[in-house]
Amino acid sequence: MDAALFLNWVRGTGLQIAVFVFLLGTVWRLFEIYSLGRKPDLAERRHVAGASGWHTILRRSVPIPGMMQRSGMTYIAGYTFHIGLGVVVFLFAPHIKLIQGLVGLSWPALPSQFVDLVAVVTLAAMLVVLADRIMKPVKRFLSTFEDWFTWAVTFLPVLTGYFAARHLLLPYTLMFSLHILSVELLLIVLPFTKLIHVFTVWPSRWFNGDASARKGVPI
Amino acid sequence: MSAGLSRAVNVLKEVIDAPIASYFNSCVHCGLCAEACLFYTESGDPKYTPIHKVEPLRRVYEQEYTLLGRLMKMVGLVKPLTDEELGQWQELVYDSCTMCGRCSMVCPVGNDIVYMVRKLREGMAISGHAPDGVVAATKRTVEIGSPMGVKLPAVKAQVGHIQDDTGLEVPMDQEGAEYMVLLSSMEIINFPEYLSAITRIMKQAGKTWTLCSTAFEATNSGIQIGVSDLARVIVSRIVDGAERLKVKTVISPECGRAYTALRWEGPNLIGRPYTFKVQHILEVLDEFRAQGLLKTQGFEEERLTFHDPCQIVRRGGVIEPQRNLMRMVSKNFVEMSDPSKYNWCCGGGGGVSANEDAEEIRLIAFKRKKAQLDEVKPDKMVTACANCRIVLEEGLEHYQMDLPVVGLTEMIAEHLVESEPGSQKE
Amino acid sequence: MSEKSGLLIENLERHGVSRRTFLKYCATLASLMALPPSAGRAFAEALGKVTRPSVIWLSFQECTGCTESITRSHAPTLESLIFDSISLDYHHTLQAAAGSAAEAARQAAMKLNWGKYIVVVDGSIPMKDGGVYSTVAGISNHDMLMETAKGAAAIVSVGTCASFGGLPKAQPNPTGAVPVTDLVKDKPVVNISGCPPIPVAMTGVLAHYLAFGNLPELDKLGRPLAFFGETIHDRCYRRPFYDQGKFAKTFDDEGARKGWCLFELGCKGPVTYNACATVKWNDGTSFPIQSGHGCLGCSEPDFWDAGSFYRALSMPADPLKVAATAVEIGAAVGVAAAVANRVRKSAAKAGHETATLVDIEKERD
Amino acid sequence: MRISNDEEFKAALNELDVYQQRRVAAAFVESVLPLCSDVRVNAAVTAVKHPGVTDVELATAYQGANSARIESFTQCGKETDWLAQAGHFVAKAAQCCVKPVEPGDNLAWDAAMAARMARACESVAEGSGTRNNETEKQYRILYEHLNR
Repeated sequence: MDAALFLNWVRGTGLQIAVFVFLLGTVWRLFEIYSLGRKPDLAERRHVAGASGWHTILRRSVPIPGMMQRSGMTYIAGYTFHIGLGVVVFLFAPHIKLIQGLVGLSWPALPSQFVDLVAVVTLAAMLVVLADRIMKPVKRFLSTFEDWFTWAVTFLPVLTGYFAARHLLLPYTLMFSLHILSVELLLIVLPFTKLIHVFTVWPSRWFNGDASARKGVPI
Repeated sequence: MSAGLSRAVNVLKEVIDAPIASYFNSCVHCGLCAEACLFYTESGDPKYTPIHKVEPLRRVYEQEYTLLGRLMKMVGLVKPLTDEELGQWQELVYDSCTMCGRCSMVCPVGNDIVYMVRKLREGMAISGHAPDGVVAATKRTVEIGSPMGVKLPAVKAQVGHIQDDTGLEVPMDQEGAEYMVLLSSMEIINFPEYLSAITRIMKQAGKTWTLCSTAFEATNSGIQIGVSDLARVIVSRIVDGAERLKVKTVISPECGRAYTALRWEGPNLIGRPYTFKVQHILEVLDEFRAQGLLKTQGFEEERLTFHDPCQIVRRGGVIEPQRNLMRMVSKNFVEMSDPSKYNWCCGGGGGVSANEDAEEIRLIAFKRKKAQLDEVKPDKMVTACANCRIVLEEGLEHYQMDLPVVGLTEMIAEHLVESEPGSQKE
Repeated sequence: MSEKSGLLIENLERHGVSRRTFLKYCATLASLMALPPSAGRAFAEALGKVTRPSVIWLSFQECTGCTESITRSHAPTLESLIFDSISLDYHHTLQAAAGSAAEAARQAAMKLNWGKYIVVVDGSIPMKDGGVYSTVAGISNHDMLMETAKGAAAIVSVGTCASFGGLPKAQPNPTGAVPVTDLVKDKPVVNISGCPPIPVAMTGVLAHYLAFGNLPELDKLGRPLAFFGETIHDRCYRRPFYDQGKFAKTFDDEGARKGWCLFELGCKGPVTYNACATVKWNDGTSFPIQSGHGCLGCSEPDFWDAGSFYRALSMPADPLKVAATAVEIGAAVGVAAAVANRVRKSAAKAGHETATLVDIEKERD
Repeated sequence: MRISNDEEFKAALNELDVYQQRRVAAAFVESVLPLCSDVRVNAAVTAVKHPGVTDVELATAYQGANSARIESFTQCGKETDWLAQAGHFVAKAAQCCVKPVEPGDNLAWDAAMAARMARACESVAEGSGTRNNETEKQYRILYEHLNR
């Protein structure tokens, strides 16, 4: 199985399998989660400006006073790698080309060198987050196999993507294939692990925000 | 599976809903909820991490409401919940959780963890895993009508005493009154000043009000222990009493849990909206102030700070009234760090103060409040929850801090403008 | 048969090629093949002395493109002269003889130089239905190859067809075409892929074999590393545009006119190993990318099936093709799970026994 | 000057200086002292009655009385023992006697109220209706104190 053939498979059937499992799993799990319904709240609602589920979806990204001092690392490293992932995936020329090929949408890209820098920062931030999860007693106490596994599954695509883009370490064809393969692994496991928080975080924040907003408390 | 456990799992299956499912799927084990929970921050023990406290609920959700979960249970990949585990979790779900809601406010993925603790308690209590203190209190509330066994004669005695003091009449069972005042046992027993304050304020505001002989108790131990069926029985008394007396508004007293139980959980317990309004006493006083019906004189000179009871402020939504009222009678009102909705709990709410096993961890948790007070150095602390007051005083006593704690309503009453002399025996 | 069997160096002088030119050629060839300068002199001595080896050129399922390329000579280049120096004993297109005479020539050449001649294979070998799809003088390509290969010193597969199966092997591969390496296992085989391959790659390998008596260093796919060691992308003169993210969007837009990278127009440079970017074609004139068209990846196996030549490398085949079915099945499973949840939840509600004081203090008594 | 209602009672108490107020308050506490068995409360009352009581002694007495008061709160959710609760109010009354004075405070009046509450708790405990004569008793105590 030489490199070009491997790339063809990975880019062809491999990706089709991954997208298939990803879409199937996500739709299935979202149905399964949100089909459990939510009883309407009969208590008389309070109307306070700035208090609603929608506000919380945005506001919850901002740490409340005092939390930065308590665990700034979680916030800083956490947001760095989340934003980094966003930039690398959605503002990198080849990725935009990929998306355009799939759904026809396109938008201007950032220069490749800048995205490379962001990729490096993202990798660093993820390593910091990993170290934090190992060192902090609470995080280690909470961590299950899934936490380490999903970390690796998210880290690999960025790593292989960076090496492929810079044509480093392995021949391009092989590294590029490994990059797509790691993205496929990410797509396949996403709906069945905590990575599904990509989708469920927004309704969760909305439910939380709405429950408090009904009482007139904007959190 | 023992009878208790099957009842527990069945109840949990009833209460698990889409939000809970969404929360369990969103949790990324980041540990931030622990940083917001005073039981962890002051003890440093990771087991007090809020999301860990609802682990049994997560297990039931995963093994009952997800295809993969059920499959894994069938093939033995995951262990079903055991009665013994529920027993182990009693310490986490009751002793070290006041349901203050700070974790829900901080969770970056938006998990409402306190909502889940409230639901998990339904399963814990029904299978006999609730602390003795809380069980006894609930038993007394259901059988006698008050968690501390206060019966009507005792209330009448207090009323008699207050009528002598204030020279004002404390109406009882007055049909058609505008306000129906409820009391919490703590106030009847430990802080009679509350009722006398209400009496004088109502007089000055010129509002008709009444107590209700069949529903004088405001607190709802059913919510604390987590048994909605019992909570329904308890809250129905208030609803029936209010509807019998055809009052417009029921006033929840200076007690955190009474307010959340009556104002926010009540309608859902009885399955229909109320035909009357429910307001916390602070909301009523603030309205009087706004309508100019509450005339006070003089100002407290000392440096005052306000402890925001969780169930009233963050979980209840009464945020501004207390500040307006404080500014009415104090020139030197200083906010603690992390005030109002960000407040830190006194450590005694949600049934923790009624639970002897929680004594030790509660005093450890109080260090958070001590740190806040050391920072702001007040001369006097004001709050609006009878339970908070006692928990705070015990905490201050334990840490040799000499700081008087006063109820806000009581303090307002002390500054009431004496109405025209002679018309009211003082 | 091979009356011109004199020494190579004598031949060259007869054709007006001075010794100095010949030495210069050997030096460039050595540097091209990344050999040390000393190899240049070794080339010169060896090539000078070598008697012209016998070469049997077997043409199977091929389009004669390789032959065109290899014999193309705009000017009297040395490549063609070198060919004069090898005894091309059997080549359908080039030889005068035909029919049974041609076959007889081949048999004679084999007998005369048994064990020393080189077999050059052009085109893939059909295996389906007993190889009936391509025969020479009634003999199937497969049989001819196996028979000829027995006495060969080495086999050189010329072009992607012989090396990897090429066009005949492309989907659906009606003739069951296979490359040489699938059949000949016991002889050293050199694959000079490309559709067609670069002329100098051909002569380079021959010269190396003539001079040193062995084959040059090969990569995993049996291709000489000297010519197939790096990708077109690595040596492409437009690489800086790729690095700056400057891509031509269409073949005649402003970017294309400015010679920007053709990545987005399907260039397969990054995944193709060949020497086009350095050696170039038509005596160093140009190569596909320089002429404004993306590289097709013709020196890689199954490049015909690797998706459209005009779809960017980063473009997957068509993953969304499965999207619809995936969502449908997902929804079906989801709804099934939803119904199951609803049923279980209402069952739990139905089975609800109103809690009493006794329940909550059960553990106590 | 007969005292017949709380208004006059409070006004009269207000006129007294702090030292006088403490002594009258102590008298009020003494009338309900049997309801409380906490030694710190008795110590506070004796300390206040002692003529040459110093501020330091007052402060320590305050500490003791205050702790007695806090420890005797009826714990949330516990069965109410009205007699013990009466003891709590006696402790509260004693605390009022010895607490550091703040502007606008009326120590004696607070002590009187707390003492009355103690008596009310006792009547609840014995179920003997709400009427008790503690108020008149306090008027007499003040009257005797004023006219000694």
